[in-house]
Amino acid sequence: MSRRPRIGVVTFPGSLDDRDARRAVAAMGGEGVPLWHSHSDLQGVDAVILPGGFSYGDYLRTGAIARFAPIMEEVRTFADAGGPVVGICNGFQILCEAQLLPGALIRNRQLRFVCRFVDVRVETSLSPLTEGLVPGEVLTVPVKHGEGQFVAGAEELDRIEGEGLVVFRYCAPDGSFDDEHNVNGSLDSIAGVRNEVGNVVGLMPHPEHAVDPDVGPTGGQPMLASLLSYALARV
Amino acid sequence: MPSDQPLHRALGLTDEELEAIRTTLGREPNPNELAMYGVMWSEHCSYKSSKIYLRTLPTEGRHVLVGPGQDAGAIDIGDGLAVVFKMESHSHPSAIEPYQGAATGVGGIVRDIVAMGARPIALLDPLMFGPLTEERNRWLFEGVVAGIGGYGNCIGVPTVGGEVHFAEPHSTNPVINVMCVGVASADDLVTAAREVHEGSLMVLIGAATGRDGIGGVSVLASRTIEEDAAETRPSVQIGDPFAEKLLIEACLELVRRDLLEGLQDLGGAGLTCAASESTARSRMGSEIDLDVVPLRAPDLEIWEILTSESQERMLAIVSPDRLADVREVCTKWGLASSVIGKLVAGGGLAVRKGGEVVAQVPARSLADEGPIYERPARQPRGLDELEQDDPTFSTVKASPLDSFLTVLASPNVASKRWVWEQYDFLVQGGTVAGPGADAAIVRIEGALKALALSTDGKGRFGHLNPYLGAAHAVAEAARNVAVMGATPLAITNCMNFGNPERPEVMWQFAESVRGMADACSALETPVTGGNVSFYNESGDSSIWPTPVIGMLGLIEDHRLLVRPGFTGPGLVVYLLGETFPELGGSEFAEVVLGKVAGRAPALDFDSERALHRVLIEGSRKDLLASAHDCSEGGLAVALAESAITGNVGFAVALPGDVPWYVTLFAESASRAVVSTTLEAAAALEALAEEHHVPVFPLGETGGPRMVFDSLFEVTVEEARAVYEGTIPKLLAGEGRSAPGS
Amino acid sequence: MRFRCRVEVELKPGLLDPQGKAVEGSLPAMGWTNVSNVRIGKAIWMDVEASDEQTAIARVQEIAERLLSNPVIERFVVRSVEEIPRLTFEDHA
Amino acid sequence: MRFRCRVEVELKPGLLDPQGKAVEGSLPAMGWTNVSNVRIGKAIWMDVEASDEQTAIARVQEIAERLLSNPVIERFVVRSVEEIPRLTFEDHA
Ligand SMILES: Nc1ncnc2c1ncn2[C@@H]1O[C@H](COP(=O)(O)OP(=O)(O)O)[C@@H](O)[C@H]1O
Ligand SMILES: [Mg+2]
Repeated sequence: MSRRPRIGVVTFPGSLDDRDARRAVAAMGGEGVPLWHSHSDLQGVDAVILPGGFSYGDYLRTGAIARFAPIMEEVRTFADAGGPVVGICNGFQILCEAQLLPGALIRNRQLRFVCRFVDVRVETSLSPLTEGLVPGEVLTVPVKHGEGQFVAGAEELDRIEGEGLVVFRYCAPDGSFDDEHNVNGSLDSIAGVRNEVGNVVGLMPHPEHAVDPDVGPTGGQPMLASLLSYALARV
Repeated sequence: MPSDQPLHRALGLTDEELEAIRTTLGREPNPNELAMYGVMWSEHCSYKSSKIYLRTLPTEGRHVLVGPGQDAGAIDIGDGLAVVFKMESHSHPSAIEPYQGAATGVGGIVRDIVAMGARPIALLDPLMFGPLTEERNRWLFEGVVAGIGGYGNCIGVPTVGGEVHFAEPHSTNPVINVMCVGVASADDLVTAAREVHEGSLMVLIGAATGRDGIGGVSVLASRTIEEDAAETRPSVQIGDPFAEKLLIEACLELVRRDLLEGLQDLGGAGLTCAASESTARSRMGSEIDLDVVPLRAPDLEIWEILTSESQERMLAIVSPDRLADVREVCTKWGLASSVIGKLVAGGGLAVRKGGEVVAQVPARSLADEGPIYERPARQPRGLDELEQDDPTFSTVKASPLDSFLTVLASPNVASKRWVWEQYDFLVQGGTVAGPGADAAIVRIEGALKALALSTDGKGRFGHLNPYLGAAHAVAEAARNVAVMGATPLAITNCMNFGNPERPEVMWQFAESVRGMADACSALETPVTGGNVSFYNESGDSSIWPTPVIGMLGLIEDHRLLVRPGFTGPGLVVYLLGETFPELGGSEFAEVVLGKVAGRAPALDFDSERALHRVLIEGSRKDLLASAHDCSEGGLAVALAESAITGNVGFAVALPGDVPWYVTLFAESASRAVVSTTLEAAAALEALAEEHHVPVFPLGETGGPRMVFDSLFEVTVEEARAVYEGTIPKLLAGEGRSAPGS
Repeated sequence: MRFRCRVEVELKPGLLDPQGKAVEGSLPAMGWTNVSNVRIGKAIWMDVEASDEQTAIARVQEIAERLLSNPVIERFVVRSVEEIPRLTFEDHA
Repeated sequence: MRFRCRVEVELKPGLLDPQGKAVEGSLPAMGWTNVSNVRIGKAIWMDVEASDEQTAIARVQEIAERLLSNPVIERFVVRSVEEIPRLTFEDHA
């Protein structure tokens, strides 16, 4: 019987979905370990989640201030050593600001916050959230953000697409892409990307809010299940 | 401050009030003291015009832990848990700066909940605007919604419900109410009953004090808009939701670690209010030193420090031996904490600056002993004629289909998705049913128990008959909770009215309180708190008298909840409750007949309660596939919404002996559209009969179309396009008035 | 003629600027001391077709007043690029 | 000495500015034509204690590079008020 993977969830000032992430990890059979932004200690966790929220109020730019938190040095070292790191929503924004992931997230095309259940299509199995999943699979998960429009310069975008770094795209229920389902106007409908090595992944949708059938769709279950087994496999 | 009138009048005090202050002090008040009385004795803070009426509300019940009189009411929901909830208005600031006005409204009510030691778990936002065909109304609407989202989303409290109404009187006077709900372990509640000690410290936590919002809420909300225009403008505040989030976490940690003797938010009337209320509540006196208050601008005047409404501040009462721990918690959350004073023997509030006493008054005279007025009240002229002009038997030229589509496309009826998609309604993970349902269902962490929450105001009915308007608001709020299977427990409220110095407004207020009191007694939902917002008028335009009710209900097992959408084909559809020829004040009368007139529908409390029993028992016995209450737009809209939400059509037969527009659009109370499986149908009918609730089989669900007898039919898709499209289209400029007009 | 114009909008003095405050608060931990009074406003650029600079500026003034700012909490200044050549990014000139 | 400095940050030219586009799109309906190319950036002001202006500007340059802008999508210019006296609100000077 393998041990329960320990998944660290960082709380920055202004993090909001940190408890939700720990609860979801626990519901999926892992142990959610609270980590504090100003500590330089990952407590030996098997994977790190940077959760959603409004770190530092999202003032200036989303994620801009949080990326300087002491714990981010540890996260960078952990990531460089191949440790799995997942950024959800604000966590994704922080990882982009820290340049652990390519691209950037700007205000939604419609200039409004949007909270909605959306469909995303899995684009690659090469990430901690999609290891057991088949590209083409469609999952229903919520988004809730005001600044989730993924952008990158033209060359950078070519590289991201060329190297297969796109992990999720917003899509119609049948898996096709169109403008209507591109919930925030992201380039190429990009909802999540990974780094070159494949151990760091960020996404705007919230898998942690899609594991409990009592409160809605469960598209987050396979993502978090993948994270737990990915984290254990490394140990 | 204008110098062409005596200082006390410039501060909003009457000559008689000045006289009362002189009597209390036994001397002439100094300018600082006058400023303190000015804000504390303002309508907004003292409730001087409303108090005698509010006393008549029923406030007791077996679940009530804390009734009116504290930061928020509290209800016992069992298992050692208390639910704390309250509603407040921020209409006046929002009318001049919609984003910040609404945002700081959220911040204020959240701090009221935190001050009770409870974690805020839900927000609801009842809103009222003028028609979206006008540019200024769109600006207000978009700004207010963005502001509520901007603040609520950033502090991680889900906005799970609310309502939006549009009516011409709100063009100059939008109404912005926000309700916050929190949960605490009953032992943690920070109430007036806590023991405080002489020598305990007053610790100011959070933001520095600046010149923003000097006399803001209290002054803005105690005058009409045109008086405000020039002079009081800069009193809008800027919200800092990030600071609020830190303040919430720090305060809750202080409460959890039992480090506090008292906790109070700083809202309207700022430090003066917080200091005088905490002091009065402690039945002691206090000394505070303004030199210690962190300032954002070094040159703040004494009276400015005392009345500034700078946001994101709390005042804690701390025993000296706990101070170090308190400071440590504040530092952990990056917050400043300053010991600005202490409790002393006696009952005085002494304020020092630069070593000198700059104000010294009895704390209770500020907090509890404000003036009380019994203002003249008189029924408005023309009200009887307005009631006589009943639209129920007018000739209707529009076809049934056109009438239906017109009502469905009315912004009052149409989907509010454009609004609630801008709110994070999922954070904290407890939202079992969010916006779009009759009531929001928010589960208690780790339990099957869930709260059911709804807000309702009935401005049109109130305009015709303020007694009934208030009573209907209570009944509808309770019904919204009951259709989902929850038991209504208690209410909070926000009373939105015009200028109380006008006898007509005072009469409307008195009638509304009477209606609310009767309905709350009959439905056994005591009033645990609320807020009065007067002066919602400008020129000759006053808002309709609109008490907004915030209902708290409880469902023991959230898995039993019943949702409004038809869950599939082959279900039997029923109407529970009786339809009367009542089109007065209906949506149909307004948008199809162009009339806001007539008699508001009658309300029979026994029928209402009986309906609730059927709905609640029906849910417990699992007899209901769906349930949705009939309100604006009547039966037709209730059926359409059930179909659109469930994405399945229906065919219904309608009684032939009543005009179609009465059957389809009357807004008779105490009704619901429910559906059930064939197998459960007989049991449901029996249950209804047992409780003497009329039950009419209407037809069944299925297919892509909504078939209204032989009157008309329309596809669910087409209806959805109308229902969902209305507000986005109005905002995109379709149906706009020409620029410059 | 086309004039590139610039509106700068900021919160009125005396009002709290939460963004500026948060940025300022984060600087010391990043090793930057001796910085204070951080305020964050908007810089809005636009091209205006008009017969002369004065007309262009008047138009922008109007837009700033009605659309880009709320006088209750904000104030603004309008400049055309001719007036402030060294301020701009190279290709703005 | 204290220097009031100003950083202007804007999106790199090739990137779409959703806010600027929305403002531009709303202008004609409000009666303003002949306005194009609206871009919305940030104007960030701060006071810096330093021995001379050059040092102050160098410090702000560093802050702008690391914190105030994201090089992936933005660019910036730094000026001290001495350089742009006419640009500012009166009391900034
Ligand atoms: N319409 C009302 N119905 C019942 N109680 C009310 C009403 N309006 C105000 N109250 C009660 O009066 C007290 C003072 O209200 P308020 O000044 O809004 O509270 P706070 O001082 O916390 O801002 C509160 O306990 C409130 O619940
Ligand atoms: Mg309070």
